[in-house]
Amino acid sequence: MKSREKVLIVGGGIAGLTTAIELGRRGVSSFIIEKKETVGGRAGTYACKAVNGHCQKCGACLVQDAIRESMEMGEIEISVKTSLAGLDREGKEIVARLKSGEGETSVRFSALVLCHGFQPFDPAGKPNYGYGRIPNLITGAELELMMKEKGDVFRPSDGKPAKDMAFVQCVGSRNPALGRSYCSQVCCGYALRMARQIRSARPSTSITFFYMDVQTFGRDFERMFWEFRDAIYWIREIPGDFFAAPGDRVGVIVEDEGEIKEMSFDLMTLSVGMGPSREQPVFEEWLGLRQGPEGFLASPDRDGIFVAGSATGPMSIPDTIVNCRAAVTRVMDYLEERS
Amino acid sequence: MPEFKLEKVSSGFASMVVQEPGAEGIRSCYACGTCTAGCPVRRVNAAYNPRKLIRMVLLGMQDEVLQGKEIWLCSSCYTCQERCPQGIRITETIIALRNLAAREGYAPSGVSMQAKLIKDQGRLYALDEFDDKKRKKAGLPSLPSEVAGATKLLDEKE
Amino acid sequence: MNPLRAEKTIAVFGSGETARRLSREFLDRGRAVLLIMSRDQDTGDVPEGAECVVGGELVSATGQVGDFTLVLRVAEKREQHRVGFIVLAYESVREPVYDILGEPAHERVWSLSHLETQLAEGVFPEEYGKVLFLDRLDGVNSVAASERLLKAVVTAQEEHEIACCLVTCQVKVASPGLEMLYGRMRDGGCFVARTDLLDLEVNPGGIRARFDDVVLDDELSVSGALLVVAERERAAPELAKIAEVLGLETDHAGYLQGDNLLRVPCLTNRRGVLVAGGSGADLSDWQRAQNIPSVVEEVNSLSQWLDEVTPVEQIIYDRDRCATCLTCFRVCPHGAILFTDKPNFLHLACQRCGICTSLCPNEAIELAGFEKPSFFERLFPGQSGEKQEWPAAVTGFVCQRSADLVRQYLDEGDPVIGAVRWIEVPCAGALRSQYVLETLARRAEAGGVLVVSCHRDNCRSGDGTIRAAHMVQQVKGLLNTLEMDEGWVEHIPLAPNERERLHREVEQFQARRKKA
Amino acid sequence: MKYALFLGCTIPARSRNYELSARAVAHRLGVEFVDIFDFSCCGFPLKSSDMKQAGLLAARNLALAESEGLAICTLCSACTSMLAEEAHHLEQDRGLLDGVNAELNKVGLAYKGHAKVKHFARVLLEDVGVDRIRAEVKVDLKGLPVATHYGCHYLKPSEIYEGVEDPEDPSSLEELVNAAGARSVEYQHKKDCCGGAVLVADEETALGMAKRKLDHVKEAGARAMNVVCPFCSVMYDDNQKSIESQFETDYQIPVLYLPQILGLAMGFDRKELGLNMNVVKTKSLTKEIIGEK
Repeated sequence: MKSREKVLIVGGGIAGLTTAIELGRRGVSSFIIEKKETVGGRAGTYACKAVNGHCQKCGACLVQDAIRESMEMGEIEISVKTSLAGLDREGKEIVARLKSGEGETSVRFSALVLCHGFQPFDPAGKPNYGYGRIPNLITGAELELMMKEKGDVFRPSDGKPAKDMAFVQCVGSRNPALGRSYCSQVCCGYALRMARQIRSARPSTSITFFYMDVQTFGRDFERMFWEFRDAIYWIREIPGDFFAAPGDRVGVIVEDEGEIKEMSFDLMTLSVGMGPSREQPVFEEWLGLRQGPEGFLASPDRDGIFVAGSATGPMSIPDTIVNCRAAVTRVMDYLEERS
Repeated sequence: MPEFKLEKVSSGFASMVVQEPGAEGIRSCYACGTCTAGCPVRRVNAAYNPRKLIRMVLLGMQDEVLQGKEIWLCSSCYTCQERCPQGIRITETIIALRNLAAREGYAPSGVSMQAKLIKDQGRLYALDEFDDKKRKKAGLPSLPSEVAGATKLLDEKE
Repeated sequence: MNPLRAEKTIAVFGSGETARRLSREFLDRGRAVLLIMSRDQDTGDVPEGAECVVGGELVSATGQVGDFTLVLRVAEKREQHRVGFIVLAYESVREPVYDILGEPAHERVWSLSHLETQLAEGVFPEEYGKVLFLDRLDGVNSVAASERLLKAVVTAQEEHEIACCLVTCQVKVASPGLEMLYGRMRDGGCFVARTDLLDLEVNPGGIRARFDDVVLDDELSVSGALLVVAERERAAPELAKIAEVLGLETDHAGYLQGDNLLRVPCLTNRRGVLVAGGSGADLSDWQRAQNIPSVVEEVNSLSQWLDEVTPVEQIIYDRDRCATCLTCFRVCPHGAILFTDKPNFLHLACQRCGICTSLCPNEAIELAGFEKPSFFERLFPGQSGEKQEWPAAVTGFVCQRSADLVRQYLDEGDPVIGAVRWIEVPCAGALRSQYVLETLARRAEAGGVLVVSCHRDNCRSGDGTIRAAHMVQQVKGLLNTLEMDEGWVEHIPLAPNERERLHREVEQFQARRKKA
Repeated sequence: MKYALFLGCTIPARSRNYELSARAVAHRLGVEFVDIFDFSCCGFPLKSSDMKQAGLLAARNLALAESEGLAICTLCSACTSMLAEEAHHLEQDRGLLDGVNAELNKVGLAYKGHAKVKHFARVLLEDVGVDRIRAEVKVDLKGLPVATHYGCHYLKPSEIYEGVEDPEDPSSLEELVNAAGARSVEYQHKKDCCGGAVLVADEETALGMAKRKLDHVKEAGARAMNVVCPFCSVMYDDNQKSIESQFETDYQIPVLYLPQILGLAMGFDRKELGLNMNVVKTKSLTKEIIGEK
């Protein structure tokens, strides 16, 4: 039954695409608006984490599958470089003012699913990290991009491979003082997978991991954990002071095995966590949405307004897919009730 | 090797410390180590470790904490308090522990001597005539050697 | 083909909370449900309106999505049921982590489940009010197990004023709300020690735990009245038998969802056979809350697809060449071949991977759209048969998941990728060594063959990648025996988002070929 | 711009050079200081033994300034944080305010809760402004490399200073030093503490902390240090000699108070800025800048 319903999906990342595909499989057409030039969102920029031809279950490639599937589906219309100028409800319909190159148009939809995703934590929010000031101190997202484009890890300062590198975990996560009382769930995942990939590409690279608790991630974490447990030097402390050490190295002072040590690394990655997207306050205002306990949006699931994916909280790519498919069940229930 | 009864752990001494203003939040410490990593005293003296101090309080190690010299090594520079992800007021907690220790007479001599001076003359350093002469010579206004109002206030409080 | 009379009933296996809630969700949406519960489970409240079979054991299942025939043995009697979908919703099984203690039986040592029931029924003995919680010390505790443990400690503290200490290796908080729960636990006075080595003394008076406390940098000993041991999740015992009967992949821990990333969220390697709750993985509360609706969603979408699809021949079968050797039946990753006296190809179940066509010894079967003549046609356009010198092109076989990458490069006119003649195959596992050898036979000096597949555990058709890798090894072996350079052919496992790596690998292959 | 000048205990007795240069520079820049002779110790050294009494002393000083209708301008960072912290607590906690007033009434004082406390450097930055200071510069410091030591209580705890400056990324003192024509030098561990408060308990640790910074300051090629707290001056200036002998190092880095640096640029002479009282000789440095005067 090809229904004449039409759902507005805000955000063309993995969440928006999955929601559109699932609605399409149920015969409901959807209109995705994406503010950037291409779809795929942040997850689309992540590198494949396979090691010697073995998938490490990170889910980054699922974005490409979703893009391909959405292109093949007639029910899905995608409009890039398009953003929202306004949203409100009229009777049973959602009225959206869309803004794109050609100007502003007002369009009616039967339902709205917000999939605007998350905002990675900007380490400038913690100046004692010295991000932006100290060379060769990058974020997890930047390391992902480097691995994707170059397939190897180099020091941004001089382009040389990093002999020794370190990861600092819980940057902007598990931090009630910053109003972020949650674990971003994905950082141990991406950091340890990349560490494993780097070690397999260049076994001589020594990798240190500053952490509090290693979080379980994805399927067969146990096997992965055993394999890289001995390949990594673990220090159960989050450093306080970062400084530029000689040779464009990143220095930290930490206590390790009861001793205070000044360590420095060719390259250091801040595993930044996930935070509410910058668009969230706007949607809260337009639609009177309220936040969940962790500061992300709670999906109202009524009056045709739904929120899905990492806009509702930190989650991995596979969990985002599961969350969106579950959300579509609620959207379909609403549409069927409504008609 | 310290030996604890579970019912003693984080009750007893910990509950007493949590009553002190500034020390309310110590239980939420999850030992991330940022305080110790950033502590300027820790870099010079291995005996001082704020993370360990808080843990000893939670474990109820009252004597080791109050009679130990560690709590007096803190330079109250607030670095740990500024950075604590759990928002624990660590510097104020150390000061609270010092108050508890001082009440039981464990404060180092220097600290109690300073307190006595202030209570007796309202100033840490007395300003005798020689000081006053130097101030006049430098064209600075002379100041009373004692501040009666302050010493009276503190006597009332005693 | 007459329009398909798809069966609407949904068979739900399992008797725990997941199976019941799932049945109710289907019934609320007007679907017929056949609930198959194992014997020893208390049937409790069977969702009203569901046909229920107690103590049914699945003996065989034939057919495909929309038309499965299940044979159940119920108390030595066999029952046959026709259903449209099969959902396996067994709860995972909890197993206390007694490794540290050796023998578990001791009245001062409880499993977490035992504590939960004692607290729930309010029969917790007062003098046990000082509990030491012991988590796994190998650091691989799951989020779900950690969630249950944190909840138990908070309940013990807040509702029963029990003094608690938790000894664990890694505290797992990677699920919504867990970090706050862990905070509440500490604020409630729970002392948390993190160690991977522990010495335990269990005596009538209580228990004593000794361990190195990293923060104190000293040995620490804590004694309490009771030791509660965390639990690890195990796949339900029934799953192994069911997996065998239904021909399902299982993952390293025995769950029914396989390690393949493409089985998100509730899929198995067979279309229409779904996994829910603890049968798929050890789910946290949050994941469980998403899981049930996503199973409902998958059944609804498949039902809609069945209503609208007109089945079409996927496999072209030549009865005369077939030696009924069952190879196709054995290798089909999707349970899409039913063997009676000959292979019957279930076209709704077939996911067009083509692996059966490549392994059929007599080439009796071909995949519609990839028949040999047209396949050869695309391989050697206008060349039907005679040998001819071939331009110095490298030939690249690429599976459909990564074909898009190639098309993008070709549209951009990329010289490196453009210098290769690409052939899209449904799955790299569908490539016969014969095609590769045929291409090599017509080689020119700088020619060569690339086989691009997915990564292992990332192929929609299960072991397509492994078969492709074997085939390439086989060809290399042949080249070796012919004292020819093995470098003629190379296998590249690649994910559909490794655009830059494809370019690097092809460039390196071409460089090697030029040197050789 | 009229402030009650709060000198505390160390400055009048041990750091008259800080007081002299501050009064001279303030006067030149139009900031009027009023001396309240009844001011007592701010209470900071009392915190370790009895927070309540320390707070009471601070409240008394706040009440005195409030009764004169004047905001307080402090020179010592420790006094600044003690007074500001007490004012902050009293503002937030009604019960605490009533308790304090109960004690103050016994000595005929009362505190309504509106006192304002500002460190002299803040007054220069916010009330006077960098442009006015630059206008007063008469002597070219020829980009003298100066390593600024912020110390701790000038910035922290940041909540009592309503986030006026981020303690992890401070720049205010360096702005003032640059305005005077000197060149602020970047050096490692700029935010480290001088160790002053540890002196009373463990001298070796305190000197060890000061030594670390002196090493980094020397490494960065600074020819003078800039401090805004007599505690820090005690560690870097008074104790520089003993650090050199105990750790076998050599610094000879003059340690100047901020108003001394500004004063030099404004043309004041050594005596007016009390540069003769600095422990580490400043003669050769000032000779280079203002000749023999």
